[in-house]
Amino acid sequence: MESSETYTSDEMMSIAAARQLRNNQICFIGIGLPSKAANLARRLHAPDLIMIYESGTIGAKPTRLPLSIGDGELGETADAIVSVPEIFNYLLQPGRIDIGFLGAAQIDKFANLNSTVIGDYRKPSVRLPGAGGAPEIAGASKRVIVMLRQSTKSFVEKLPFITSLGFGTGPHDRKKYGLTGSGPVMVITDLGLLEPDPNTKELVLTHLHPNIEVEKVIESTGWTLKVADELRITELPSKAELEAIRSLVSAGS
Amino acid sequence: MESSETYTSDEMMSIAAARQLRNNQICFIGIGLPSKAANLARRLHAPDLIMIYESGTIGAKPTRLPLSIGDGELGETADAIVSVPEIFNYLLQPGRIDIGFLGAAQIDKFANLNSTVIGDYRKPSVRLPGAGGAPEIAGASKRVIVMLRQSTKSFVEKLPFITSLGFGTGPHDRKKYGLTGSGPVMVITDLGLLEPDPNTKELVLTHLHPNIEVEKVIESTGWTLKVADELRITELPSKAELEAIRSLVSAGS
Amino acid sequence: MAEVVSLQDGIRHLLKDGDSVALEGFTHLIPMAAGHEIIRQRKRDLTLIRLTPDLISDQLIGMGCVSKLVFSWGGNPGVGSLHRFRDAVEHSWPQPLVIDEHSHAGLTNRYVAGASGLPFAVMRGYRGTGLDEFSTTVAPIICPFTGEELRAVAAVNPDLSVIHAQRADRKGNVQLWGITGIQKEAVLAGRKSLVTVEEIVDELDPRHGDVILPSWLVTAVAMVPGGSRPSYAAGYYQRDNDFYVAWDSISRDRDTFLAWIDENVL
Amino acid sequence: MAEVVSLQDGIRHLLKDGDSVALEGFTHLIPMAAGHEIIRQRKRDLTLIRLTPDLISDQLIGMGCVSKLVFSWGGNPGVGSLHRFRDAVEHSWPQPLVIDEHSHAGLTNRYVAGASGLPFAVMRGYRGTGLDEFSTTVAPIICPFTGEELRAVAAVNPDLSVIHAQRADRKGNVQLWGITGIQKEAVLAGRKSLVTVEEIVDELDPRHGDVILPSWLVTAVAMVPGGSRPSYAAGYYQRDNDFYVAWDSISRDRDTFLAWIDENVL
Repeated sequence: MESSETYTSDEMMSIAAARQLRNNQICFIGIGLPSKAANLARRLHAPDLIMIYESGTIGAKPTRLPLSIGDGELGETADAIVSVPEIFNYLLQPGRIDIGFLGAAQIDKFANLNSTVIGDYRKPSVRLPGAGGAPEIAGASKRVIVMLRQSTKSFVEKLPFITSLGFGTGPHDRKKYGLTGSGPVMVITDLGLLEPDPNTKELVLTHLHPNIEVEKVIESTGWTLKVADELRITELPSKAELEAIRSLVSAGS
Repeated sequence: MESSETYTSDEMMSIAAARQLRNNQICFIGIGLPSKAANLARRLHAPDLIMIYESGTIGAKPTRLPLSIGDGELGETADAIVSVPEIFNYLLQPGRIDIGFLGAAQIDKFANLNSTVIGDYRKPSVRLPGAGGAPEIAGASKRVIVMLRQSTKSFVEKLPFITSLGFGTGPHDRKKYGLTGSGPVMVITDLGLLEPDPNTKELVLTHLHPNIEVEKVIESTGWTLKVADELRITELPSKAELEAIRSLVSAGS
Repeated sequence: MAEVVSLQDGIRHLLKDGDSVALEGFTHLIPMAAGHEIIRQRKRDLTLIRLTPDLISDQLIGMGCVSKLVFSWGGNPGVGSLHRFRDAVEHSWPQPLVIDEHSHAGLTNRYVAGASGLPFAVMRGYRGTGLDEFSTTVAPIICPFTGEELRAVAAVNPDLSVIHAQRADRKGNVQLWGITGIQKEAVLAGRKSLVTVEEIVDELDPRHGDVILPSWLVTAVAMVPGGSRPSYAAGYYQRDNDFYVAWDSISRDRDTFLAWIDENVL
Repeated sequence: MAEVVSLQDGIRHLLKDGDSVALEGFTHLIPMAAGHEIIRQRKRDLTLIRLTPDLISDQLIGMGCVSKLVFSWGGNPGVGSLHRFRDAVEHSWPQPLVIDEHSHAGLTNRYVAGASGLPFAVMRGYRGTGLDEFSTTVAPIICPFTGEELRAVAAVNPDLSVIHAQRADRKGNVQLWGITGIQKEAVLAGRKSLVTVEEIVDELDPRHGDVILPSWLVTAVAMVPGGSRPSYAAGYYQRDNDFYVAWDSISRDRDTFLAWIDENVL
């Protein structure tokens, strides 16, 4: 199966992510890859996707891809702007968000996320930006979708720091820690899709993107990756999808 | 000393109360007598008195006396309207209010207030409206001024119910209960003014309104009223004060 | 997404006997018509939640719809007592009324906790008062950082929250402005919500000071012009202060009250 | 009542070495000019409090004004790392930087508690994360009604809170609109506050979605047109996204950074 057009692995990742979103869903959007995917979905099959950014905008309809989660166009096109306390306390915390859509620097096999440090917290080799809205998005959204590029540096056996809890050490930790949402349902990478095993909650490779070998995914994972018995192939990007993603102009450019 | 004009005891009370307010003070206004006195002060010596009503209006400048604390004109003339949570949590609770201005059905010698019930709480002979904003206004305002008509029914030895704490049982209770404001500084009645003794916090009659005998005040008090050594006479209502109070048109009329 | 319904259907489908129901509106935008519909549908055993139970609460209590009242100030603003409320508390007429009584700040924070998905909120207050003694939804709490004693108030999450607003669009987005009180928190604290509106329009053009409740936060919207009378709706009609004054004599006597309801509500 | 001052006098009189200072603005209305004035006045040993430390924080940290950072996301939005922040944390340049790190929700609630005159706020969060382990301003708290374990976050009350707004009137009433983030809470949590504004006008005509900070809640107002650049001020100028991108290379190298500050700030 060959695409009639060439595309990049990042385009494939964004398109695969956009496909997961449904019209009228309420999505809490992290900046970066999730924001791009959500805005792509809005241009394709989900024009009434309701995007919530942590800066306080509800239902923004930007024409360009925002560089920051507080860009002017988000405010100008929003159904409503509320304060940051309202976003977190009134909208996120009570479980009103359908999809929490997150990126991260690192992930482990239970879909816990690190965006804080590489190395020791008190003396890090790389200091990352930190948590932002992620911990509570991961905790309180009804479902969580994660996007990050797959490599042994990003898919690691043990996180140096848990910024946002996926499933902790297995199927019981979310309950133990009082998290109200059901946690990650999918991890979308540039190589394929991973989903938690319904019983163990360990991530399992369920889809390969077109032309990606399963060995490549296994090699790009810092733990012994489980692969689904029925490994499926992601549908190729359509002409419409590629046109839409290429017409997404960043506000910064 | 005779007034050139006649006036009612209620007018004297409102005028005496209005005189206690200073321009630019931030006043949290209870409905009824306090609202009338504050609006009178605005028309006299305190045009920039900042009135806060618990409905959420800040700096309202009504032309008529509001019937309710949420009258339309309060909203229309306010510097800002905020939500009720903001009024109580952001403005009152942190101690930003200079004067909490309260009425009540009953008061005791330590300026505790009852606006809840007459009789037993679980089987009251008279069910009053209840607390409203009063307990926290009494607790958190920098200073509290109370207005109520004086009689043995309203000035009682023991309250059936403490709705709002004045000084509890003496000088230490506000601290014990963690109240941040300094409590009542004056009780204004139709007969005179009472102020707490600086040491014991028991109310002492410090001013008689003109033509009121001290015996009348003592008889109208349900406990053995302390009288200041230097009992002073309230200044007579001026022509301007009487004109102003008579020009206050109620919104309900 | 909010469904646009008739008031009759909204109350019929969203409220059942025994439910807790918040009716909010602070002097302004009181959902009077919704209260009347509850009376007409003869709902029973309701827990009524309202900061300032006023005429509509008096009517619901007097008609025997309410077995429990959660409130913080039960009077006729600027006029005096609520006679039906008093009759219920003092003489159990037409039936006993259980009360859960708070200060405005306390009940406000109970809504805030409910809207925030928390089981309680923290505040300064209650200590040293009778309210602290009698309420089962207030409890001591100690600051883990300073050791200071404060008060926790239990979240309130009504089965149904009802408010009145100026407008909604056809998708069910709601817009209200003027004094908006505790209405946003009441709707967000409710397990379900019903918003009556003066009108349903194609587009909600911006109004200064407006509060927008996006359609996905509201269960149902019903168009009820004048649905707040004798309260008021800024931009639509004024408060009928005369009626508030008249209510004192209408409500003072049981028979006069029943006759008024019979003529004006049923 | 707020005093109208020059930016220079405002920073000089309201902020002293060793103070805690909040600079808030969520992408929009970031008080950049005030930050530059802090650099020019060579304030030292500050505790900088900011949800989203970005360019202005990078500059303050790189110039050695800050000994402690209280924050929840320290990056260049949409671009990448803050190199001066990283250099301070990773290599203690120009001096060690103590951090008190939170999630947005956590630091937001710390401001809410501070604005509310409470020693702490309650929230769901932190449990199971590294933030719970390392922060001394997060603690377990048990709901007295349900027994559920939640988290308390300590109030933050900056010695000075600085924000940028569109306008003030001559009495010092402040008006801001657009994305207003956590600014109201930051000002209310501050022991003192300084608001820089695009302009001072005779009358604040209503703007849709505006937040009004009455003069009596603000310590000082300073007129600083363009005071938010390269951030933006809705209604006045756009975000200079190119500069945010350019900052990555300006800030990556210590000498390039110092040269830029020398040329553009000092």
